Amino acid sequence: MTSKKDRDGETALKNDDISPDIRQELFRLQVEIRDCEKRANDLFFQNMIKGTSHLSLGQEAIAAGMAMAMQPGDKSFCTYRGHAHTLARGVPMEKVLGELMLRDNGLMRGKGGSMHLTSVEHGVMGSYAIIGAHLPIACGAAWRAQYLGQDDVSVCFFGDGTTNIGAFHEALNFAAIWKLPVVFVCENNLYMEYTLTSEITAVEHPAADRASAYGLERIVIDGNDADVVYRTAQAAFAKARSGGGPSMIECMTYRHSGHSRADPAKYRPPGELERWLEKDPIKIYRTRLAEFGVPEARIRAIEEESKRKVDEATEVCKASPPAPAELLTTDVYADGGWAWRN
Amino acid sequence: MTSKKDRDGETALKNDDISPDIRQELFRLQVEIRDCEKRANDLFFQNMIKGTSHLSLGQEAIAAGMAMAMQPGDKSFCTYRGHAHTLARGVPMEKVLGELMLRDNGLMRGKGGSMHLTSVEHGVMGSYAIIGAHLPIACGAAWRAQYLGQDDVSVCFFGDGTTNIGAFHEALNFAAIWKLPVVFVCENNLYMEYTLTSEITAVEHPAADRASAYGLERIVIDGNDADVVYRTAQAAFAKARSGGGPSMIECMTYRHSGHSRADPAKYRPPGELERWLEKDPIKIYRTRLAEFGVPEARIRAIEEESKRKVDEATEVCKASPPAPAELLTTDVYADGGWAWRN
Amino acid sequence: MAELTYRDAVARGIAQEMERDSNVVFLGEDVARAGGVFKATVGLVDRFGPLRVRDTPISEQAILGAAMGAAMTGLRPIAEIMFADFAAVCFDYIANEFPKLRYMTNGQLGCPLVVRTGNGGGARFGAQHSQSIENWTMMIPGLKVVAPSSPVDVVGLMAAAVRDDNPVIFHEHKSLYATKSEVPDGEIVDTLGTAKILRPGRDATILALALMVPRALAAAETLASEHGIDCEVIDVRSLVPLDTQTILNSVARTGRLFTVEENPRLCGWGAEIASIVADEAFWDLDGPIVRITTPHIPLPAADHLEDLALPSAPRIVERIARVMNGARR
Amino acid sequence: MAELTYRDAVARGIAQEMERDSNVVFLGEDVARAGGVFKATVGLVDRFGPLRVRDTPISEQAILGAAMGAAMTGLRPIAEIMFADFAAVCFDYIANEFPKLRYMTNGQLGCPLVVRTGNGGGARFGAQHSQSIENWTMMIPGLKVVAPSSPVDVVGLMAAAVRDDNPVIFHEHKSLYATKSEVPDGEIVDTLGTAKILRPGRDATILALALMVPRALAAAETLASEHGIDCEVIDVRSLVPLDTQTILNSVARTGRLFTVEENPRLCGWGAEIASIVADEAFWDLDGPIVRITTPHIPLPAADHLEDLALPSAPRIVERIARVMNGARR
Ligand SMILES: Cc1ncc(C[n+]2csc(CCOP(=O)(O)OP(=O)(O)O)c2C)c(N)n1
Ligand SMILES: Cc1ncc(C[n+]2csc(CCOP(=O)(O)OP(=O)(O)O)c2C)c(N)n1
Ligand SMILES: [Mg+2]
Ligand SMILES: [Mg+2]
Repeated sequence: MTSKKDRDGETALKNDDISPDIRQELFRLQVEIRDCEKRANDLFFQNMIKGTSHLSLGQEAIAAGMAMAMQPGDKSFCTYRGHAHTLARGVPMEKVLGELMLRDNGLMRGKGGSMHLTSVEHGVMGSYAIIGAHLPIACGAAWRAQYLGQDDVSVCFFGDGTTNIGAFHEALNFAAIWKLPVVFVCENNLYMEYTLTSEITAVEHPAADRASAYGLERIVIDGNDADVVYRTAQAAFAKARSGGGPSMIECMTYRHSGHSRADPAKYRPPGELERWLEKDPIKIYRTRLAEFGVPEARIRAIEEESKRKVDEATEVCKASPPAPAELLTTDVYADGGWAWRN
Repeated sequence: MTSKKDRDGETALKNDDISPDIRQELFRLQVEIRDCEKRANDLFFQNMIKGTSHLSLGQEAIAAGMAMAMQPGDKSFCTYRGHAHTLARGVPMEKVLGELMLRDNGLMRGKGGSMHLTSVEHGVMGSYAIIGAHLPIACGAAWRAQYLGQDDVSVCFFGDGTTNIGAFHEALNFAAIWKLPVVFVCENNLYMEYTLTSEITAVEHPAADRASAYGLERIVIDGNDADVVYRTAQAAFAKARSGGGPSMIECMTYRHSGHSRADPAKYRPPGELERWLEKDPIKIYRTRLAEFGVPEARIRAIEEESKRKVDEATEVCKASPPAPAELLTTDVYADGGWAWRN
Repeated sequence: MAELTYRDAVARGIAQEMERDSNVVFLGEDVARAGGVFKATVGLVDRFGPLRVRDTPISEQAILGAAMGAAMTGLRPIAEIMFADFAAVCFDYIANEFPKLRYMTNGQLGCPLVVRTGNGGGARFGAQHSQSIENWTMMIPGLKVVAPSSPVDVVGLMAAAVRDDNPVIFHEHKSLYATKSEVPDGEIVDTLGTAKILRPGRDATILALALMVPRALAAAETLASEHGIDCEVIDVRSLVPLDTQTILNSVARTGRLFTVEENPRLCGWGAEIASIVADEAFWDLDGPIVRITTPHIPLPAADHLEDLALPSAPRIVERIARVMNGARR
Repeated sequence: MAELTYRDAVARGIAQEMERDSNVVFLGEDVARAGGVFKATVGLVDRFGPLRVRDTPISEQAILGAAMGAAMTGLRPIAEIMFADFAAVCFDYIANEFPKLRYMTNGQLGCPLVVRTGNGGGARFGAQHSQSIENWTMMIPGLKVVAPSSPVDVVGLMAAAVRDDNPVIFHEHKSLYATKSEVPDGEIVDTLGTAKILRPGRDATILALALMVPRALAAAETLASEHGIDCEVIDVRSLVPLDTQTILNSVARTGRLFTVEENPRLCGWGAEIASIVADEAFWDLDGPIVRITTPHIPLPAADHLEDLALPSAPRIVERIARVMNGARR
């Protein structure tokens, strides 16, 4: 077993900075996210999923690396492209797929839908569908931790296109001045919906090149290498937990599918997808495991277990009814109902 | 007559880069703004001005230097602290004071009030009272110039505190990507209303230290030296006119009075005002004129003429009635009326 | 005369106006190269070029602010706010800037622009992408507000909106984009502030808007055939200016008023109209004014729940039949 | 029992709750060291320290977003939006985030926070600093909305708002800050969703809110003494939840309804109530429902024009007298 050079070209790190167990977990998470997202994709085309849905195919290393570095109690704030981050925190697939299918067994029994996955028990504090809104919200959760002397970190995921909206700016400044234990994770997959972010952004790295505007360190990493993500996350979380304040991490990645269900992604230049498929995070990681001596049989077992889980979850969802009609008017207000009058 | 060193410590510039006529104009503008603002202050305490009002006492060099570098047709976008910029574009004092006094002779006949001074004929395209809103608006005016091939520049004035609101971020990025002929002028007077901007901002120079986030040059200048402002403005406007895109200029300055009429400014540390009074832009500029050989009698004449103008304008305003009641419902819609129904 | 979708009518209306006036420009997220996320602006950039049809960053405040600055100084911008719900992130322009500019400057400046929004529910997009926000805009003095229900109205009202010297909020309904009907050839210019009686009737007046119009019409047919209640159906079309004449005249004839509103109940457009009628046509009324609205809740994502939330033709029928029968007691 | 200004009542209400619960925190622009631009929060930072009472940058989205994140995870934040008009720059939180969180998450998360705003006109601040925005918030499902008119209500409703597990928008009226009245000593906790009959009357019901309450009361006295019209005046106090019982019961007794609204007319709170009454109490009504509102215009800065715009006691008297006399014909 030889020591490996990181993809980002940094000094070689010995294998033992990440334990074999963790490496296998990182692999398992990525594979499960991939399989679950692929299943979601299939279910669309079988018309079992209504509405919209935004997949993280190709971006699994970020979700896996970040979640693996989190501790129980840490809080994830996601976007509409949040299935991966939700699964990565340990939420059962059937709860996620059930919500995508808008069934009673879904995380929110179909009331929220694919853009709003939430599982408080797993630290997934909501998925937000208005661009930028959750950056200040994550600051607030971090402020609570700071105020109460709790040591959890709030982690906020968003895309490259999100860096041009006002709330981004307000949140970053806010986090910096209050030294909040929040980590901002920009998943730079090059595109907003259909437009290249580089065409409508004044700087090359839309997050990292703005870090200095908030007194933060400029961090750009290979978001397709789960080890790199994991190590960077660990450092940022440790800093946050020790009172060192916020970090912003820009992870370079690529989505293999279109923006959402409705998008065949025809706007991509020829060859772009192919180049990125070579950097497929799961391919990279599978090779890595093998290089570090994980037996092929073990790798296969993880892969097969994942497929089995997805199949099982799918069956559970298919068998689940839609939520009862009464749910329409529950939980508008804290008393459980929706009464706006007496 | 010796050559002078600029306050910002740059290489000495010979006197002839700014003509004596322009220098006297710069002085005249500053003095007139000062006198008019002081009169506004007096009129408050005589209860002749209702509502609020935000003075630029101490910040006159920015208004004068910028306006002097503008050409007819250039557009000014101001804030509630916009009297100085309005006067600097040549708007008669009585129109400004009349509006502050909410009389019929005011710029908007009292309908807008002190926070919304507008004189389209002088290129003053409005004063905006919601922090940050006018930065995108100025971008739009610049976009029109670019689209129609017109060569005017849009100049947008705002304060240090304004740099932390979302619209600032969106506007700067927008201006940069479209290479718009717009110049953003941050008047850094250290305070938002009553809070030091440095206490709630992640970087020392709230505008300039963020310029790089939009691919712009970092520019911080002495905002109390009209020559420095004028030179910097000329360069930025020339760049804008020649298709070079936007600039952001952070001008260091200080307001001698409180934030608004209601504010005695008790929150200032002792000695701060006194230190800045030594850097009073008008004091600096008066000395400069003398050093460059402008006779004391000429300086005096400017000063006296200014006082006379203010007195005259005040009398006109005092004699002006309030607007007729019919004005209440005019100009809501483009047909001149307010009908929302048939 | 050709069949056109509501979606294609948007592009046609915009194109008609861009053809006519080179000062008309169009901007928004993914509107140019991609033709809009609802594909309602396909082809415009090819026809008018990337300087007139511009893709923007995700910066709704900059989009509306830039539209305003351009409008103030001579252009006639059309700006897209992709989902109407996102009006909330740029609401300052809608509530505080566009509509107050002319008044505050005593008429020195105007703001002739159009903001198009993808409004309304039915697409299972959940609470943050499905709202009917007509009342967010109707409540603000200085705006004009329209919400067409058919392709021909889309073209004609778009033209009227672009030619209007005021800021006009143009609410397109997401769930109507795929609907089709005949649209005459040639230039079409409609008039803001005019409601349309789509079905005359004697017993009751039903007011509807956008997606609720076809549902109200369907309900009226059922009410006539199955309940013997003959309803007049009015497509309100324009909330500001509001065609109170057509509405009041109708109520004077029928004596009964129902509104069918997609918005959650409180302070919906129907409330305003109900209050006008309860004042000015009180003595014409033969019974209560009844509003049929989405319940006052956020919208659920699940299809069966969303269908329960928005007023449906059967719900309209059921409610009106019950009330009208009660009224005859 | 002591005389207290409405302004001081704000600080007292907040202090009462901060004293009780260390999870109550307070943030906003210039609220701590400076005590707020309306001086309504003077002394709080000295009493509770700069970690609980925090000055923020001019970042309204961050203020409300941070309040929400803190509320979701255990704190009970109070956030100030200095002038109500600025709600437009952070409207996403008010319209799309706070009120939908609980519903979208199927009850997993809640958002127990209070947003205080300096609402309303009368201070000659012009169109962007004088608006009455109650309806901007009333129209959004999932919010609670209150607008007190007196010092004692400020204290009691503030306490109720802080203790409520929902997002509550608390509209303080700028032109009431200097008003004074007796407030009992000791803890005061009021109930959201309750209107108050401030003056019983037989002939007509007048509904008012905030600054319009003292004007409606003054008008009622004149109507009684000079026109022999005996009006019941109800302070609505809470728009959501809405005390429809008190309102409907009153209309059942008087047979006539007037609303006095500071908001520009379209889609004001009075429209909603008018529509409820025109439906549910139609047979109780003896004549038209009449709304007295600010005309549907932006507000002018000039004092004499602003005074003409907002409903005044004489205008209320004039209108009600005219309508009631007409009704008796
Ligand atoms: C305020 C707002 N504007 C626009 C949208 C529509 N929208 C949804 S996703 C998206 C692109 C976001 O791009 P990016 O931040 O890069 O995230 P990605 O989808 O690539 O993960 C846009 C424009 C939105 N949801 N909210
Ligand atoms: C969106 C918004 N938030 C808050 C305010 C209230 N306000 C008016 S002026 C001001 C301070 C602005 O500070 P700065 O930008 O430094 O300008 P200065 O007044 O110092 O010229 C604030 C907070 C506002 N007008 N708009
Ligand atoms: Mg992206
Ligand atoms: Mg300042």
